[in-house]
Amino acid sequence: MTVYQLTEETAWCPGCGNPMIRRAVQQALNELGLPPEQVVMVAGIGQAAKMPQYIEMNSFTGLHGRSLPAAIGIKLANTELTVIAQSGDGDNYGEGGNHFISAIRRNIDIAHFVHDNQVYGLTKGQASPTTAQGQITSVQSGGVKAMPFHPLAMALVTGAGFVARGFSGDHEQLVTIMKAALQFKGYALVDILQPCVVWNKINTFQWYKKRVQPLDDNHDTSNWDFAFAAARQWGEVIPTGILYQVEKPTYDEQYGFITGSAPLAARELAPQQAEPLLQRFY
Amino acid sequence: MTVYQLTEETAWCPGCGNPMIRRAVQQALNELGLPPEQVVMVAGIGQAAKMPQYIEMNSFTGLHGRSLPAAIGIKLANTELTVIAQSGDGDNYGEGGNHFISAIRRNIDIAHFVHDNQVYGLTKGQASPTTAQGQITSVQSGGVKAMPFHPLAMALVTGAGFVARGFSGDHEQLVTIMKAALQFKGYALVDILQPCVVWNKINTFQWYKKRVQPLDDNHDTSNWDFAFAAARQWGEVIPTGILYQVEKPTYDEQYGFITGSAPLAARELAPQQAEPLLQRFY
Amino acid sequence: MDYSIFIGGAAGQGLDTLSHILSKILQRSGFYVYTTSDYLSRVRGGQNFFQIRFADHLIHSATSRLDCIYALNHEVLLQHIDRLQENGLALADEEVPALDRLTRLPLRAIAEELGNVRVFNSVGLGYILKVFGLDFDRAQEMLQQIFVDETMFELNVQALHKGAALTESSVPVVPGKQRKHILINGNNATALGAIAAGCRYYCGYPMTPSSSILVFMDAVSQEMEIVVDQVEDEVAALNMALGASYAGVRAMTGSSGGGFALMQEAMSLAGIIETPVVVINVQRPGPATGLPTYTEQGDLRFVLHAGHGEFPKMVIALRDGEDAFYQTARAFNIADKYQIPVILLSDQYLADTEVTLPPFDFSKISIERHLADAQAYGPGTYYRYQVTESGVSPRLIPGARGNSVIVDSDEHDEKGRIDESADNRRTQVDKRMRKAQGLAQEVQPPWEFGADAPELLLVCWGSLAGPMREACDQLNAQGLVVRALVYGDIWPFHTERLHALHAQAKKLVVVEQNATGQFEGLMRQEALIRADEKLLKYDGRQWKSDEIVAALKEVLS
Amino acid sequence: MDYSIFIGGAAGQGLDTLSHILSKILQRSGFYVYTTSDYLSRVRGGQNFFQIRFADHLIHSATSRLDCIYALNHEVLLQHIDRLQENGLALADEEVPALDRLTRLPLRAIAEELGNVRVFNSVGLGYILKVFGLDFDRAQEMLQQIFVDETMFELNVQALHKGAALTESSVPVVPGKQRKHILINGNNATALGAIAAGCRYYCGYPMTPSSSILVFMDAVSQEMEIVVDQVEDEVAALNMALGASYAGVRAMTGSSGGGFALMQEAMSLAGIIETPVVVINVQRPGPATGLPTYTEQGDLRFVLHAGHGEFPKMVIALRDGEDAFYQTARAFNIADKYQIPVILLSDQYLADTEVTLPPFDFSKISIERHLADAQAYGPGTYYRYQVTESGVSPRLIPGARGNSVIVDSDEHDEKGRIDESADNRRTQVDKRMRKAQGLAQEVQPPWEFGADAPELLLVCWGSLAGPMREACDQLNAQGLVVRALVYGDIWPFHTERLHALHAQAKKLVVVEQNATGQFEGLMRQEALIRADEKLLKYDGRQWKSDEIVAALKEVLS
Ligand SMILES: Cc1ncc(C[n+]2csc(CCOP(=O)(O)OP(=O)(O)O)c2C)c(N)n1
Ligand SMILES: Cc1ncc(C[n+]2csc(CCOP(=O)(O)OP(=O)(O)O)c2C)c(N)n1
Ligand code: SF4
Ligand code: SF4
Ligand SMILES: [Mg+2]
Ligand SMILES: [Mg+2]
Repeated sequence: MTVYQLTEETAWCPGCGNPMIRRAVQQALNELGLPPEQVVMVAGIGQAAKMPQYIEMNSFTGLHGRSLPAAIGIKLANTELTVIAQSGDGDNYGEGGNHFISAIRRNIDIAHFVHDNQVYGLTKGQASPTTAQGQITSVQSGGVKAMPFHPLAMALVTGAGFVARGFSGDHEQLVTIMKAALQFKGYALVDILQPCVVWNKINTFQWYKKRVQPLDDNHDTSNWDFAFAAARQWGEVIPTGILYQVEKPTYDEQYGFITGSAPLAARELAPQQAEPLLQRFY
Repeated sequence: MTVYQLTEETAWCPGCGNPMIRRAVQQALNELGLPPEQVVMVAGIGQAAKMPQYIEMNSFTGLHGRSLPAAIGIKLANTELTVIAQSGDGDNYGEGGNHFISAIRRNIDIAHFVHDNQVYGLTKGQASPTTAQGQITSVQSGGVKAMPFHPLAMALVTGAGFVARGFSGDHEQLVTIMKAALQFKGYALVDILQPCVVWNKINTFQWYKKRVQPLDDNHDTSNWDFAFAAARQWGEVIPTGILYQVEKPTYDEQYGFITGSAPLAARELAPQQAEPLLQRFY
Repeated sequence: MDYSIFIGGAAGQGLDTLSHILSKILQRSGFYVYTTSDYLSRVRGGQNFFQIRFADHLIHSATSRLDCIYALNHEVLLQHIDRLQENGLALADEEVPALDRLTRLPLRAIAEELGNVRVFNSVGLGYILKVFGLDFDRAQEMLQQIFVDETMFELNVQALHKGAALTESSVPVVPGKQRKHILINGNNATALGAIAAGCRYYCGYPMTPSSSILVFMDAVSQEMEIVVDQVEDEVAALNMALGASYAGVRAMTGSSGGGFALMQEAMSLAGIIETPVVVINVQRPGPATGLPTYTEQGDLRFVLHAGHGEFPKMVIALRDGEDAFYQTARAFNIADKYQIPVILLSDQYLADTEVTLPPFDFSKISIERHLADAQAYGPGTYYRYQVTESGVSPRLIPGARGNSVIVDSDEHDEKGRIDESADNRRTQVDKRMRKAQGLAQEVQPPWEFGADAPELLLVCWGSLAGPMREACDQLNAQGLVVRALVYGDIWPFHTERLHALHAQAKKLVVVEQNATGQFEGLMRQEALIRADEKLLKYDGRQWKSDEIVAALKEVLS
Repeated sequence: MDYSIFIGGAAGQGLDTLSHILSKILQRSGFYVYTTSDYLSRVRGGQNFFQIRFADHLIHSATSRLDCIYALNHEVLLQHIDRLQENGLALADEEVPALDRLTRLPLRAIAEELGNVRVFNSVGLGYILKVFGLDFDRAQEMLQQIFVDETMFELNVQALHKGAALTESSVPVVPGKQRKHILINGNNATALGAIAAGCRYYCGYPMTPSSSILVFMDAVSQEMEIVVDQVEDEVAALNMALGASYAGVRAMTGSSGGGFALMQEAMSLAGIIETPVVVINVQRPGPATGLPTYTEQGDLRFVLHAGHGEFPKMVIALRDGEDAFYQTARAFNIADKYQIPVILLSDQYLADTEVTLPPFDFSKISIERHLADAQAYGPGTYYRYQVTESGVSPRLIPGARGNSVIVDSDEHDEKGRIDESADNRRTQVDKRMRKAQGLAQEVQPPWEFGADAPELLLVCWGSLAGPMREACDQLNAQGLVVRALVYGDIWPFHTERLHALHAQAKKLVVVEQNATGQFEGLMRQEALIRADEKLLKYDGRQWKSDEIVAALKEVLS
């Protein structure tokens, strides 16, 4: 296996969930046999967002909170690319909240892998949108006052066609989910529970391990109500797996001209082709 | 009635729903007998956001999309104020989408009145997040490609304690809803269906009129599932009224020191009170 | 021959349609046309107006004096009647109260007689055409274009003739001879420039006065195979454009000041990931919401210093419709050549003013992508940020077998991997900054108009080009020895001609459309030259040529 | 007496705790302390270090030379051993490979013997304390403070003594005499200044190196009754602060360049609604993410021209911890007095460097709100934007019976209602801009150090104050005649002293922590003075005093 090579060194802590997620992405890409020149990974800023540093592949590491807009721009410019937006919970649900809603509404054909460690890792442990109410951090010394954000339920309500929950500690399932997300035509959200050993002492590996429970392999992934109930389940049992999977027209294909022949990025440019537009001004 | 006086002139078109909403706000405020010095209206930019121009009251007209942050700042600085954030669908669900999520999660004690004309009125009719998929506008000449945003369902999923849908054409109900929202302790969302006679030729007064159907006065407003179903109902019948109303701790009161004695804005400032903090550095 | 017709009233009274039809008739009748608009930020009501100047020679500005006023209400009439020339004609409906010099016409009455009050303006149009002895065939042609519905078309034609029947031709007009010009505003010219340059991706969030670029791009999206997208906010917009550009298409976004303000972080991103992009800021008066539908040159320094941190960029102010077309196309080449953001600075005046121009020559546009050849790189040998003498690294787009294209907003090494060492930092900063040297070679000198050995040097920039050019002509005609410099390329800053002319002239006056003289500050900074006088206008209304002349005379006296 | 101790290793090895304990021991032992840090943007691994300089006299900079190196791994040792003074001491665990001049100690072995490898660093600390003959009581006191757990505390004390037992006191140290100083970094000093000024609202989004302000404010939030809020993004942050300020509390927000970039539109809002607010930009090297944990003065012009459109603002660069305290407090008064945004410009170096300072004098802080008296206004007579000679309008906060407080981001009339007329526009722009005149009176001259009739004039700004001051002393000691100007108030720009000294000196050299000489450009713009030389450092590491001296000698030779 020489493609999607992993770097030996990373800046992640021993025990962190990120390396597990990295292994899963690598395996998913390889098992699907996606040629690396056709894949782009887009990230924001954060511990999760360092992922592209550590896999040999095309990548765009942009701004904190802005992985989705960049990913969308890339996809629209070249629909032949498989585009993965890969970043943290703070990145996607905090700073990038507006883009998250908008990406779902667009049903743009990208795979969205969110490393959800329920904390801002890189900046030293402040609350993220998914941190539990009441949890104490360096900036929430009195406990988090806001109610947590529910990414999966939100995505379902907003019309997402592919909604899944993974766990960095369940490698096999994660690979399966990722492969399905990558192959899904449309926006595919995978929220990945990931322990942060340094900053989140509540949602530890053990905490997740005790709660996660894979959904029955044969459950009906077209049942929205079931998926919604599973998405909202967050307690002694946290269901994982592909909650919902139903295709609908993607944003990109609605452009019509965008698919077919060459990708936009490869089409010939000739100024004089635009000359007839002048007619409108005579 | 000399308080909350309305200006005679407005820049709104004849037939627009905005003047109706203005009348409802005025009546609600008056019927509640809220002294105007205790009320602030906050708006963004748009046709809806011109509201504060046309009512005599304290107001903060800020930036497009940013009425909620300003409203939150105002409330936290002076919890004795009744704060109303009043703006358009583009303002709140488009440019301001991230603040919308965050305001709900905070359960900050403000009333949020969204004039939902399903279009960008002031900038001449482009699609808003609530414009129907496929609808044709000046910038979506091929029809809107994205799926619409569902503000009420979103609010419920994110934990909002007060969720209502009004219609500018049902004055009495609107006044009732607004009064309840103003009295509600916590974040209260009122999405107000409002025809735009110039730019939205689909969702006209008639279109709404035919569909809106007030919820039974006696329905159980603490039934989340019922509310959620009603929130998602959008077709031949569109239920209106207070869908859900359940109080929970507000963000502001969680600060503890914020309530009681004088509002923060009125507390005495004395530099030397901070001097003991120096101890930490000896 | 040189006339100005004023059409004023409230929003929603069909002023824009009337003005458009009249401008097109004049254009198609062979005149030079210059149509400015003045509208409030509202959909109905208020006092708006259009001013159509037409002549048998080149014109470059609106003027203060009016030859004809067509007023749809009393207020607008009162506000502008003072500007009417001695022999000028003021027209209004009978319902408008009588006023000295006002001709009241039965416009509404005729329209009602015809069975539809909405043809009101066509009655007025007929009257005006007749007074100026203009071509009714052109008028009919235009009405046909506008009113697709056959009965509405017929009704308007009738109204036209009824209006014409009310008067005689009384104003001497020479026949227009310029048959080949297009009539276009700055925003559409910019859009055409982008399309000609092969822009394949344009996104934005509606914001006056930039929105019409989005509208035009959308209208031709299918035909030209351009992805045009209204996005959730301006923060997204520039990040998206950068994504698209990284993936290989030419990408652009645009807004006005407030929206541009939201793009600052991504501007800085463009700088460090060295991804070309073109961004237009169509200025309106600030701060914040300000005057959304008026004009100003108030964002110059904001744009110049856009984005945190340090990185090379180029700023080009558009000067007129033609310039808008060619410079926009040029911007894409420069962005690609240096892998930098290029910012176009326009304003509401340029954006909305419709002017007759020689048709743009698309054959003059060349598309220079400056992309590296993927074949040249063996597996694993491509480095996105390779250190080169020019500072420009070879650019591949994703898709090259065996090589990853890695861009990163952190300080990175040649490969694109995070490297926080001091050595690497210096190396990469130096590499990026070296591009400024090449860029300096690209700079075009400012335009120059007027006398050769000037006593008075006038300096301005951007959309003041037209008014300044006319003012300069008028001043020279009045015996002063004046030369004008009009900056288009703002950054890098061109100093050579400024120094030379400054050395010659006795006085240097800067004319700007803002309150603080932002360009003058830049001149001090870059050329160590301080203006002797600054003429600053910041009421949202563009300097007219005659206003510049008058203001200059005042400061000179 | 003047020593520098270096503590280096990987993130997660407890460097920060060790450095903190040692710095506090030194402070409490009566020395002047100056502790700088150099860390990577990661939670574990990499090469980080702290450098603790201490002396029996005032010190203002880090130095290149080291007297003691305590290295937790081989790499960091190799990178820095060249900086060790001739008689200097290099320490490491036995596991680190042998090296010339390196003393290897059984740190880990002793810790393991004590039953807990984590007390490793206390062994090292004991050794260092002993070598420098420092006070063990102070050490025990600190350990007690850090290790609340009694057994852990005991274990660390044992480790301390075991470490001490390994050596003898060998470095001559005079007893410290300065018992009253606090040890504080720039961010905490800033936070204290804000709190002293009565700031009741601080919000922000975490961003290195500004986050520690948020952390400190949060820690004292309950005690001081300050609303401290981590918000959804930086766009929200400034809008929230403006809301809070409108409602009557003193409000502040802060970030670093990227987050500050997201506040541009709201900065402009502050300008037009004339609502006071204090914003701090703790700079780090850009563009975009850049070097998140390093230092730069790269945002000067970005900050100066922040916000679209034109409005008065003030920009103050913080120069050291004391300045951070007093200037932050002053910023609130100026913001309130002129109803403008005041921007504080700090940087990672100042933010993180811990220095002994005389305790801040809270009695020197006065709180001047400049609020109008609600009683003075009869019903309906209050106008938020009343036109005044100073340009400052009376400011009420909501709550005044009978009067509405109306602020609007559109151009408005005196009452706060939208008014798009040209007349009103001019009136309101003029009103706002007149505030610049008052503001100009507030400007404090730059600090000056050095010789009186200088041959060489050095100019710098912000956190270079300390290094520059020391460099200036050193240069004068070496026989040059040098004076330094250190700007704190950046805008409005103070020119008087600059002109005077420039006229005297033969040469003017600007020293900055960026690649383009941003301040030098401002000097050209505002004073028409061009520097003869620019010393620019942009590798993310702050100029040290000896580096400035060396670099200067090079350009002068
Ligand atoms: C505009 C902006 N604001 C703030 C930051 C600082 N920042 C970097 S990463 C981060 C949070 C990361 O949290 P998350 O996305 O959950 O990733 P994690 O580190 O937990 O994997 C923040 C606040 C930034 N880089 N840019
Ligand atoms: C940052 C920014 N972007 C864009 C705009 C332009 N703008 C003003 S109002 C508006 C849309 C208004 O739509 P909505 O909020 O639905 O209000 P409506 O006019 O329909 O009542 C837009 C896009 C702006 N003022 N600021
Ligand atoms: S800080 Fe947390 S998220 Fe970051 S690398 Fe360490 S364990 Fe992982
Ligand atoms: S444009 Fe639409 S929303 Fe605006 S005032 Fe007219 S009808 Fe109302
Ligand atoms: Mg996280
Ligand atoms: Mg709307």
